[in-house]
Amino acid sequence: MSDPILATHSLSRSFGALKATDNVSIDLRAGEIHAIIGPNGAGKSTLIQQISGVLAPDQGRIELLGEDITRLSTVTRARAGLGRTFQISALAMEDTVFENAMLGALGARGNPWSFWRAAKRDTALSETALAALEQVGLAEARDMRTADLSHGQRRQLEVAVALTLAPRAFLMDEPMAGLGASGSKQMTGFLDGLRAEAPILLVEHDMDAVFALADRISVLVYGQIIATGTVDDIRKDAAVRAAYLGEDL
Amino acid sequence: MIAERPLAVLVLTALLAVPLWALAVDEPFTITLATRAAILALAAVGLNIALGMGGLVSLGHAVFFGIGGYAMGILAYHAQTYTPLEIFGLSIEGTKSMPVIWLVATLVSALAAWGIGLLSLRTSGVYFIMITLAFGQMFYYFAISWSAYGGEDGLSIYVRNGFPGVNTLVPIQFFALCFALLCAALFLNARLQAAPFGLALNAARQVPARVETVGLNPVRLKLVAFVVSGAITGLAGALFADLNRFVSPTMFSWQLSGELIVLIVIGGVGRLMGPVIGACLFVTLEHWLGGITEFWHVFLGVILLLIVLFARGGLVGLLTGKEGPHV
Amino acid sequence: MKKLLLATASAALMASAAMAEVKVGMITTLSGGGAGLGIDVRDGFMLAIEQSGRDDIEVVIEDDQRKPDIAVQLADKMIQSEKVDVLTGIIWSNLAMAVVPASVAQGKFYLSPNAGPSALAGKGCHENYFNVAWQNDNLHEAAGAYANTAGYKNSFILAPNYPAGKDALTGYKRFFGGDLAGEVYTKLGQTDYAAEIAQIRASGADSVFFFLPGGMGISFLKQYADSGVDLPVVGPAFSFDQGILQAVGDAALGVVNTSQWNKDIDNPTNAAFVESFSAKYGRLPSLYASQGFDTANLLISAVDKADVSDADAFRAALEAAEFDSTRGAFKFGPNHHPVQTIYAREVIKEGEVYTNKILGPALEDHADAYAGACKM
Amino acid sequence: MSFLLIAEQVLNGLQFGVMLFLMAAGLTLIFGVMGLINLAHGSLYMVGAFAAAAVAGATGSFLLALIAALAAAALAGAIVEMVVIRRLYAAPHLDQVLATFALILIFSEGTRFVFGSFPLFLDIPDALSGPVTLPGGIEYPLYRLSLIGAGLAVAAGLWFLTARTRIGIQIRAGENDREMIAALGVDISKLYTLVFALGAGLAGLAGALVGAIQSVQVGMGEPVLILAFVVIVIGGIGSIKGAFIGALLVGLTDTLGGVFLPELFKLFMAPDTATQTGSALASMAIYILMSLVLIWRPSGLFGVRL
Repeated sequence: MSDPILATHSLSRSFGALKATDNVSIDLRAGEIHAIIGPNGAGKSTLIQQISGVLAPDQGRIELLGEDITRLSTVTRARAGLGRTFQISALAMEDTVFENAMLGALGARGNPWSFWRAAKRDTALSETALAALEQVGLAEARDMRTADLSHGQRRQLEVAVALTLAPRAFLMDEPMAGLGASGSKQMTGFLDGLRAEAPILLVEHDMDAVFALADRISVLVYGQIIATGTVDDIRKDAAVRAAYLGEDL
Repeated sequence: MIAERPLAVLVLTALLAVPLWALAVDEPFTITLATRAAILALAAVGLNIALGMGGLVSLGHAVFFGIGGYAMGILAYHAQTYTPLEIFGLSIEGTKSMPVIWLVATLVSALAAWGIGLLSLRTSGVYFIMITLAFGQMFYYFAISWSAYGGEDGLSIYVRNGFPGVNTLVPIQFFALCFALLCAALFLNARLQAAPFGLALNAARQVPARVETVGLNPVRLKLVAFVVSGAITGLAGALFADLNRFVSPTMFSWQLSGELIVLIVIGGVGRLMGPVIGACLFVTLEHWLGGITEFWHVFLGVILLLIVLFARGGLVGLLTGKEGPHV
Repeated sequence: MKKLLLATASAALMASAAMAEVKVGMITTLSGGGAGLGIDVRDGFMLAIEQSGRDDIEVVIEDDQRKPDIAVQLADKMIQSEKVDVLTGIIWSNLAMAVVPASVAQGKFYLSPNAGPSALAGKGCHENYFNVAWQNDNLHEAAGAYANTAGYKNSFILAPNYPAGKDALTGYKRFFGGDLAGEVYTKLGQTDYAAEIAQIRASGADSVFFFLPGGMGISFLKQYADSGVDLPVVGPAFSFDQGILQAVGDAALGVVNTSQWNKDIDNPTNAAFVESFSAKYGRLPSLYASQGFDTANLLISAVDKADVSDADAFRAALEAAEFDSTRGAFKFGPNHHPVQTIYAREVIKEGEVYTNKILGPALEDHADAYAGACKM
Repeated sequence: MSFLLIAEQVLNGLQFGVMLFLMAAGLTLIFGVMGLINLAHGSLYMVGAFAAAAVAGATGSFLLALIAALAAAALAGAIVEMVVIRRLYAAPHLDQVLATFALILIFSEGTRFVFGSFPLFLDIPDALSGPVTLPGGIEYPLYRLSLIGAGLAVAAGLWFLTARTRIGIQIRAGENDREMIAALGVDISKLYTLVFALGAGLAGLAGALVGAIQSVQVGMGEPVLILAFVVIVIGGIGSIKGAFIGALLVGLTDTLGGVFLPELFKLFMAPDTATQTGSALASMAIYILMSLVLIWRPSGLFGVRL
């Protein structure tokens, strides 16, 4: 088995008496989709925030490509190859779709200090941005204001921005959130193909999508990983059933 | 409804036409008013880069205006008294040359903006507004008690500084200089806005978290914007001092910082021509309403309220029918 | 508001008189915190013009909002557009410093009804600049002189930390012969003086001199009176003037202050001025009103004698200063600042109104310390 | 410098701080509950002082004057809230700053229009005038002691209001979650008007109390407003406890800085320059304090960490 691309080791973080993440160790290997599921309040957001660098863990380590990134800022983690999407679209709403994608391309270049030449005329940037938009199927809408996009289109744009960075690992926070059945299906198909480019750590509520996509699933309850395994393992796991009792598993 | 580009041409043409008309009918004071409008517009163009593009509500931009003013005042004072300026063990001659003064004003303001920005950008929101205000107050009180350069009385410079090939004492020629600098700053602003830097800064204003996740540092983007902004406002300060041939601590006052924001909001936040339209209107109102009633501030207040409550995009927003960026 | 309309109306009336021979630009503070002083100067000035019944003097009045840059702009406007011959009206030293040098350099006359910064009295003096009020130091010097005659040996002195404040303390020290128990600079615009009063109490001084113009003085006096410190206080007239005494109230009673004018100076001009001013505006005239009135009368006396287009003749006419001043005799020193008697006066209550009464001269025929440096 | 003098100066600093707290409490309350920056708070302070001076002049009663100040400022606050402020709750800070800046212009010149350009008279009541001797031999004005008392009483009252009463619970709920409080069936817009009027009333009360020992004049609100902002920023915006601690810190820094900095500089400078340099630094002291606090803790001492 290859070395993991992304891994956490005994990650813990408390808020007062509450252990939001408790000794969490997970890993993400090349080519896979690893889904994290769990009931509301299980600590999924806290985990994501720690991996992306918004929250510092109290204990534990995070590694990307074998390098310790625990103490690095969000910005440096992104440069090191971590591509994140947000649960609630974090896009520049006043700007066009194309401009949002350009921002990603600019991030990929790592140097925004260009003050004179118009960004539009910068062919290298435009090409990266356009390619990502085409990949998610938003090339047609490139000149629309982001605020005017449909919810589904925003989710697509969210992924497109992450794509421009050509990350080594994706960290996706509920990409299906708010999508209808058809939108969800379309996104599932898209993510399915994406794992070839880089593995995806997927936090998701939509169980149909999770079961359709995931190579492995980890279940997070009260801040702890209670089970990790293939889709079939998880379906059968008694502890998971107990934790989800009353939920439609 | 009118698109932004023709509007820009229209406004600048009008700002140029008024003093030319005044020259023809021999109304030199109108030229002075137009020069004042152009200089205030320049200062506001500077602020607009921080405010409109970077979303930095700085209630302390008078600091840079004042620094520019004092850069002019101090250099010209030493030139007019034939005493060298002793600083850090160096002995520097004063100067009455505008290009040198402009360079110094811009550099020193930029340096101050870098320092203030570095500290202030640790905070955000209301705290940012208030810490910039605090820096403004520090400079204000410092200038008041700085007796070497006149303290609260300020410094009078008896003859306007010179520019090679231009007779700056002739109002229309001095106006031309200010107008040219305003146009240059507007051009720079337009380039910045379209450049990758502007793109990233715009995003940093709207969604800093997103900018971070693509690997760019939003605080650094804002800091650079703040420095460029401070430098331009500082340049305007040097011109303003030359217009009045006088500098005083009021150039550092928080009311002036407030007025600069007012100019921009009247015109349109984050719009290229917002500061210019705002400054022209402000100067006109001040002159015209001030002539009608000594209580003209009441009317200014009401106009301002109406704009904030009912015309969020400012005048540019009304004219173009498009909403501007949100700050 | 009605008064205001009247003033503007009369100004407008005069504006319509195409025969006007002399055009006067008055830049003064009519809005914001210091508006009271400007309004008094304006009202005093316009009263004199009105009483003269002349239609050959036209006055343009503008509000400087107490901002130097606005004042400069207005001066430009008056010189460039209105083409005035004479400027006047500025209340504050820093505004005067911004406006006066440039204006006189352009050949205009400037008659100062209030501010008298030292820079314009000494090296920076100018043949076209006339100060009708006082050199800034004068009243403070008189306060120092009064402190000597009152037998004070150890003064605590305080003023705001800005140039006029430093001049004030310098002026007092120039004439005061005793020791200083303490010398304190307060913050400009400060409103709470508890800390300074505590220092005064602890200093062992036998008297207090202070220069805190406007609202600062009101705050200081009220707090001082309530503090239980009962050392005698001396100060220049600025904190004891008609306009603000009513706001200080009992706290000011008995305080000695120095002024070149008071409403009970005994001469017919002054009596008529006090009476007509009270009748017209419904309030007692202030120091500033008297200065505005004198300034206008000086101007009228010069217009009577010479044509303003003949600058040398007009200047000579101003220098002669042959007009009836509310202060009695009036003459200029070599630097065009008044040589005059400065009185010590005491705050009293007349019926319901707080006002001042003259105790006696503090300095007679006093000129300023800078005249020697003036090369005209 | 004697111990007695230092003790008296500390008392002065505390008294100044307590006065600042009255002003800052309303400001921070309004920000905490409604998220609004109100630059016009200083104008309400001025309204209070003018109302007090007018009523004291007409009736001669200081108590009536205080009530009038409270009522006039609260009323002005309520009206302003209903006409202007409530349109600004959702607006960005920039709009709030501007709209309330506009209100300052309107209030200031409006007051000057009504009351004229000359300062008004307001004196402390006879019962509270003159100094008293404190243990240790400090002679201290009774009125200033009363001010400390009044300020502490208001602080206690505010604490009681927010911690122990029904309306306080609503206010605290409003700080945390606007939708929840609406869901609880509380009329949110009425609550906001009430909180705004309360803050305004406090400012008006402060104006009247301070007006008795200072000058009641147009523009008196702005310097205090800036100080009050410094206070709440140091304390952490929205925190009443922070406002209290911040007010005391600012009061002490300002007072003691003005007294001791010149003395300190005299140790190694000529007395003349030392006095001037010390005073210059003293006038900048609280702003330096504020920047240091913000650099150390970007959300103030008791602010919510961002």
